[in-house]
Amino acid sequence: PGQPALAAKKESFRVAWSIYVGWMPWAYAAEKGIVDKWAKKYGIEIEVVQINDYIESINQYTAGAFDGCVMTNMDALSIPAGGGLDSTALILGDFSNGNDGLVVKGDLGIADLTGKNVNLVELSVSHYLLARALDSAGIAERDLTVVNTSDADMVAAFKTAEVEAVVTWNPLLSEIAAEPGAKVLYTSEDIPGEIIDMMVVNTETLADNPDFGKALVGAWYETMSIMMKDDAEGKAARSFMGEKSGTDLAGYDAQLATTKMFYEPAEAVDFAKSEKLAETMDVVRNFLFDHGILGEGAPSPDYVGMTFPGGGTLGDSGNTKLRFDVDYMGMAAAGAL
Amino acid sequence: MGRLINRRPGRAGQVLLGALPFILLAAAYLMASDARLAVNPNDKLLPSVQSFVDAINRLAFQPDPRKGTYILWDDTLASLLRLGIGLSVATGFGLVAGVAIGLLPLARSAFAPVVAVLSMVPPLAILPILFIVFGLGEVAKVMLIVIGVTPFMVRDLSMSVATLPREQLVKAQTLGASTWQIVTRVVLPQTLPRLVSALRLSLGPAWLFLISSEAIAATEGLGYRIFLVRRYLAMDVILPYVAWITLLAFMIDWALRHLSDRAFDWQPGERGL
Amino acid sequence: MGRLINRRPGRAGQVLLGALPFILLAAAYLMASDARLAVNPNDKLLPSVQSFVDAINRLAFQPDPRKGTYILWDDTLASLLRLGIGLSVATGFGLVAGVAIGLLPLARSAFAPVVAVLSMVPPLAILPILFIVFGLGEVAKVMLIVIGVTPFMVRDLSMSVATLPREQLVKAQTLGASTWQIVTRVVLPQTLPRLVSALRLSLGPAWLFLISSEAIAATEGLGYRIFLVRRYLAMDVILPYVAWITLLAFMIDWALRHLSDRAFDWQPGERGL
Amino acid sequence: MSLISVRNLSVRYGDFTVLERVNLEVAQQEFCSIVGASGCGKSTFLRLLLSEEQPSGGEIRIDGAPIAKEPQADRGVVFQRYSVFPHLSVIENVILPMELEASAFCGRFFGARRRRAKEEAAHLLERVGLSHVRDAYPKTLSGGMQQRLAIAQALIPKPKVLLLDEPFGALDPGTRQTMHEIILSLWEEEKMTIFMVTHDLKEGFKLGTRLLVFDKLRWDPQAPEAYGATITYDLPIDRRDVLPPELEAKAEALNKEPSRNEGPLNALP
Amino acid sequence: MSLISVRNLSVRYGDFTVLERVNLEVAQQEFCSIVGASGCGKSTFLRLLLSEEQPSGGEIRIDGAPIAKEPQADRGVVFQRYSVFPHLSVIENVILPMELEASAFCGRFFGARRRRAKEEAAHLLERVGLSHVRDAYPKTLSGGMQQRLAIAQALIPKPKVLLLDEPFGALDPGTRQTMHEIILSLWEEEKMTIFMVTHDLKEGFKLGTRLLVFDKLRWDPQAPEAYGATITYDLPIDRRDVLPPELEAKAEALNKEPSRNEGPLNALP
Ligand SMILES: Nc1ncnc2c1ncn2[C@@H]1O[C@H](COP(=O)(O)OP(=O)(O)OP(=O)(O)O)[C@@H](O)[C@H]1O
Ligand SMILES: Nc1ncnc2c1ncn2[C@@H]1O[C@H](COP(=O)(O)OP(=O)(O)OP(=O)(O)O)[C@@H](O)[C@H]1O
Ligand SMILES: [Mg+2]
Ligand SMILES: [Mg+2]
Repeated sequence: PGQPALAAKKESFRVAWSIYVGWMPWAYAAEKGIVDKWAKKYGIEIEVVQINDYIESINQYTAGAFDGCVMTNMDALSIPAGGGLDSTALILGDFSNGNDGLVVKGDLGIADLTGKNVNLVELSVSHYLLARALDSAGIAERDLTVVNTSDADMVAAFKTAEVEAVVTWNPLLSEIAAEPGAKVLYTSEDIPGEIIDMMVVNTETLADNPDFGKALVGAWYETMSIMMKDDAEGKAARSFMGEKSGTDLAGYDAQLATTKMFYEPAEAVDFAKSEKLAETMDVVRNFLFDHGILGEGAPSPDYVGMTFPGGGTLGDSGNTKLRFDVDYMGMAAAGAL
Repeated sequence: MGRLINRRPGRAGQVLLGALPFILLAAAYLMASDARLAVNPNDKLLPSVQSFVDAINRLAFQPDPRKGTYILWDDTLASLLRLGIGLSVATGFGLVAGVAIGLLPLARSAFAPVVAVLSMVPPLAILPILFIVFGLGEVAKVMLIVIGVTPFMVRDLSMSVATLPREQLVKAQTLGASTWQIVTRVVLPQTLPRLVSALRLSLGPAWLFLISSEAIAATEGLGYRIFLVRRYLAMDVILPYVAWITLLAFMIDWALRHLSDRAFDWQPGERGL
Repeated sequence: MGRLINRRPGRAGQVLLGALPFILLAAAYLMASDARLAVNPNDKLLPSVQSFVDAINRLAFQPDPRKGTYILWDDTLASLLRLGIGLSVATGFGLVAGVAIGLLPLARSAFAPVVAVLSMVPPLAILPILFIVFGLGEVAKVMLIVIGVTPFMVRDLSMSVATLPREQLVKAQTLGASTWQIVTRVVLPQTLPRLVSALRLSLGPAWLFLISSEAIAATEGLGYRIFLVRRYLAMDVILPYVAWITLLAFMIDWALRHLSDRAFDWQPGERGL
Repeated sequence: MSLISVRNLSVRYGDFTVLERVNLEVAQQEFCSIVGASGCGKSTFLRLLLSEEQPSGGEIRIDGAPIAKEPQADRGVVFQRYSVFPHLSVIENVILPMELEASAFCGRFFGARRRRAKEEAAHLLERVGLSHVRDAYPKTLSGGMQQRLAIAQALIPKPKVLLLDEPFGALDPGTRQTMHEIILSLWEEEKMTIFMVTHDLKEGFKLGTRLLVFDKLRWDPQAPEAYGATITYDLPIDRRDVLPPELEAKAEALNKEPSRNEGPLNALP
Repeated sequence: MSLISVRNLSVRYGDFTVLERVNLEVAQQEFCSIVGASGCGKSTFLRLLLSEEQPSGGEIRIDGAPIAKEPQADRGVVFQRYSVFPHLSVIENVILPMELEASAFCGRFFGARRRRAKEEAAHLLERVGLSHVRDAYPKTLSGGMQQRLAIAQALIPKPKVLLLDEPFGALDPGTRQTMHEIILSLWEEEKMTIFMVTHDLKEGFKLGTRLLVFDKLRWDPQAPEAYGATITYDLPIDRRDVLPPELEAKAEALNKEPSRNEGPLNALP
């Protein structure tokens, strides 16, 4: 640690994950030896590290302490890619299908939020979701006040009298939605496929060490095949993941219900190849640019370049920093790992 | 007896008086909890005593089904280890630097300004850098405690060293003491009681830093558990954990105070604080 | 001059020695930053001096395009206000409770245990309860500072009151002083210097709690900005903010120290710490 | 009737007996000089008279009633170690007792009242020779100056009983002479009862109306801590300036009496 | 040749002149008794001889060389205020100088060596009458006992020059007698040069070979701080136990000399 991961042939790799419904399989894969098994198969070592603070894990990855890290498509664009680290979205694990939502107290509509406070983690996917919700109702963000509120305190914050509306994600969302008088106004179900949970790796490292990518993808889809099953093994896996994230099987299954998992690699490949992905990323980058998150040096949303599996690109192709890649998932789909 | 400053409670009165605030606090909690539960029986914010008992029983006396170990004790062990190492390092460093800065004009000129400045840097704001420098493992957690606590120790000890009567230093020199001997035989022994006080005053902040660091990168520890269940607002776990942390810290504090009263019985003045 | 304890640097030497650690720190930063930027010119972790200058210029001297105000000064004002109120309340309360506990055996019996216990409660772990009691607004932020800092103040001051020579209290009584008069004329004035020291030692923790509270729910403030831009690792903003916080805290510390040296010139002993 | 009566008083610290079987009757306006070997318990005895400490046994009565359980303004004190308030300047130290008496709530004078008090105090400072340092803080005073300040401060409330623990030990003969005169004139004016510990027998004889000698009656070389000191001589001294011949002889004897602690005069290590 | 020579020494604190134009030559093994009014600068003079403070003007030479800039083991001291180490027991205070000398690194004896040192120290404690409290901490000692301990401690390193600031003020005559004998025998054995501040003229005459009187030569009642004290009398005293008649008269005169500070004896406020 301490030095950026220099691209070269390596034997051992570190990836970071944090607690979230779509990333809990990494806990299972790491603890049950699935990752080790696949790493051994390719003659490498992979250390899977749990970081509780999501942003800190991305920061550490961006600073070079890890070769890979889980994050959303939006954060992948803003932090590592915006920070000049060429990154590849290796695995598209799922997209949020109701896992993020806007909740209000009482009988309000989106348009009624005008002039009110909305508590959310600023510059996060919640903020993005709010922006999309406001678009749908035709009002602008400047018509209301966004209060930056730490995710850990969101549930408690909603219980105080002065908070009227929050945007947050699961499991906080279901806790808040269960409050008496809470009303869910808008969720990621309304913008399917726009909030994507991915495993992002260092592009150079991946290019120099394809085995690293293969091992990760192999381990991931083996885990998927276990957890998707409804038999004892699948339940055991899911209850493991539930407990690891502080709840139980039922709680975890409830969270999975609002998550569109790509259990089969082919699903993920199809999703990545669709036109929709580039459209989504275009909306995302404009959102980021509007909020100054692409870096103050960014003269336009085109500043950071992206590539898509179909050969499509967005932004400055001389500064391509985020690559959506389906080669490895494709190998998994083809059973070639 | 007239004046308030001379009125001392008896042994029993002392215990009673000391217990009173705790009883009042407990009563206030129970009333608030009852009131909330009456409105919403599922309220998680101020759980009933029964929920606490259940949670404690589950965490402390039932083996974790996955690992077969007892969660509370695992967490406690992990946290205490980090705390112990962090505080030892901070204390050792604080003692050395505090004595140097308090006693030696050269060291004071060189380091007092930088310590005064560094003590004002909020460590939580530069976490990314700290994690890059110290990694994300145990070292980082211990270092966060060290970085958080040491500046206070250094400043407190150097201030207390500087208040040693000059006569003593002069006297020691006339008895032929070198600087090193003055440090070891005159200054250090008289600084130890203040060191213990500083350590006691640092306990609170040290736990704070421990919890913060465990909330960022850990897979066990008291702070980790609180962080983990906080997203479900599981106050039935959080509050016993907080109480347990408080109890642990208080016991350490109590032990240090008694150690100090015993070991440094040359000290004049009142005891028991 | 023989012994190290007697060797004093001259005026110039003092400044030079004091500046040395800062120069070394700055050099270490520049080297590390250069090394990282050589590998990745876009690296955000340790930005170049130029990025700092840009960021400071943008935040302090250019109006924010969205609000039309100057971000840095808005944040500073908001934070200093919270800090000032929080520290005032904590200091006032700490003084009253510290003197009572240190001087009156009854108050000591009743409150020393509860203060010792409460000082060990990690405030950040019971935030949900604090929200319910104090809401999410300015009060909560100020209260977090108060809750975080007061126990230390109370304990430190009560310990220092307890070390006042008994002779003085006896003497005051023979001069006819009541408890109230002893407090106002003998104990309080002699405790003030320690109060200032305690306040100085609390500055670091107070900023920490301020930053934490601004991370919970805020729309402006230095801590808010740091946590906000942490979302995209904008160290070019974070580091100047941290430096600015440090500078502010250091200036407050410096002012307090000089105030104390001037106002309490009856104190024997060395100055300048 | 006697003002102060001490009955069978004893003080022990753990196994260490400091005083035992002390009995004493003192009338108003007596001036008791107390002498005795270093460490025999003279200061301890004064602390008891002050109610700073409680006796392990026996009792003290003032005016027939048991002594108040805490120090009061009726009994003033000058401690063996300088005991002025470090945070008050010389003149503030002196006006403090006036302020405490007159102003129950603030304990402080302002404006004209403060000026008047300061003028009053200035007289006293003049007499004890501290006018030129009236605004200095105690830390800059010499040992003897601090002691004089402590005496002036203790005299202000005009206590009924005044306890002096080696008050003049740190003063040069000239200053001491002055202080003697101040104490004596106040003693006569205010009809104070004074206990004064001194190591200067001549001073004791000169000022006192009565001489109390503290010493151990019993002494066990194997266990020096087993027995405490008591009052072994209690001599009335009626005329003060010149000693009667028989007392002169006594004084000589006391002066020569070998200290209990004296060991063989072997060479030093 | 003189061991110590003081030339045109002066000390000022701000506008306040404490000492001025002090000149003195002292040979080896002289025993200088220093007397003077309270607050005239005697302790300050000793602090200069100790290098604890630097003079505002003039210089001090020892053995022809300028005085070391910091306190050294060649000059021992007993301060006016008790200055023993509070964290060491009585016997530990006494063996400390031995430990410091013999063990440069640890500054501490262990095992047999420590026992031997304690035995040596026990002799001295016996002589100063502190054997029965050898393991007590200073906070439990009476004023006089602490002072005796400080003297014993200062004697251990057998310094070339010994500075005593009212060392016997807090002792009763018997104990004082013993201490005189100890000091004198050591003085003769070790050929020490001693400066002793005292307020007891008789003591000064008895112990000293030379008497130094500090006083102000000039005095401005409007500005008492303008002029400092200096050495106004410098009398050789060759025989010590009995005063020659002419000195006896001088002593009387000094004793009677009115204090500078004496004001009119008006009634107290
Ligand atoms: N730090 C200081 N600042 C100002 N004045 C000081 C300081 N230290 C000492 N003095 C003054 O110097 C003078 C001499 O003090 P010193 O202690 O030498 O007197 P002394 O002769 O030893 O008196 P005593 O016999 O009472 O002990 C005093 O008037 C005192 O007020
Ligand atoms: N807290 C204590 N614990 C144990 N022993 C104590 C304590 N306080 C005093 N003593 C002992 O009590 C004895 C009497 O002390 P005190 O101060 O009364 O003596 P003194 O007669 O005033 O002596 P001096 O003339 O030297 O001032 C001493 O031997 C001392 O060691
Ligand atoms: Mg005494
Ligand atoms: Mg003096």
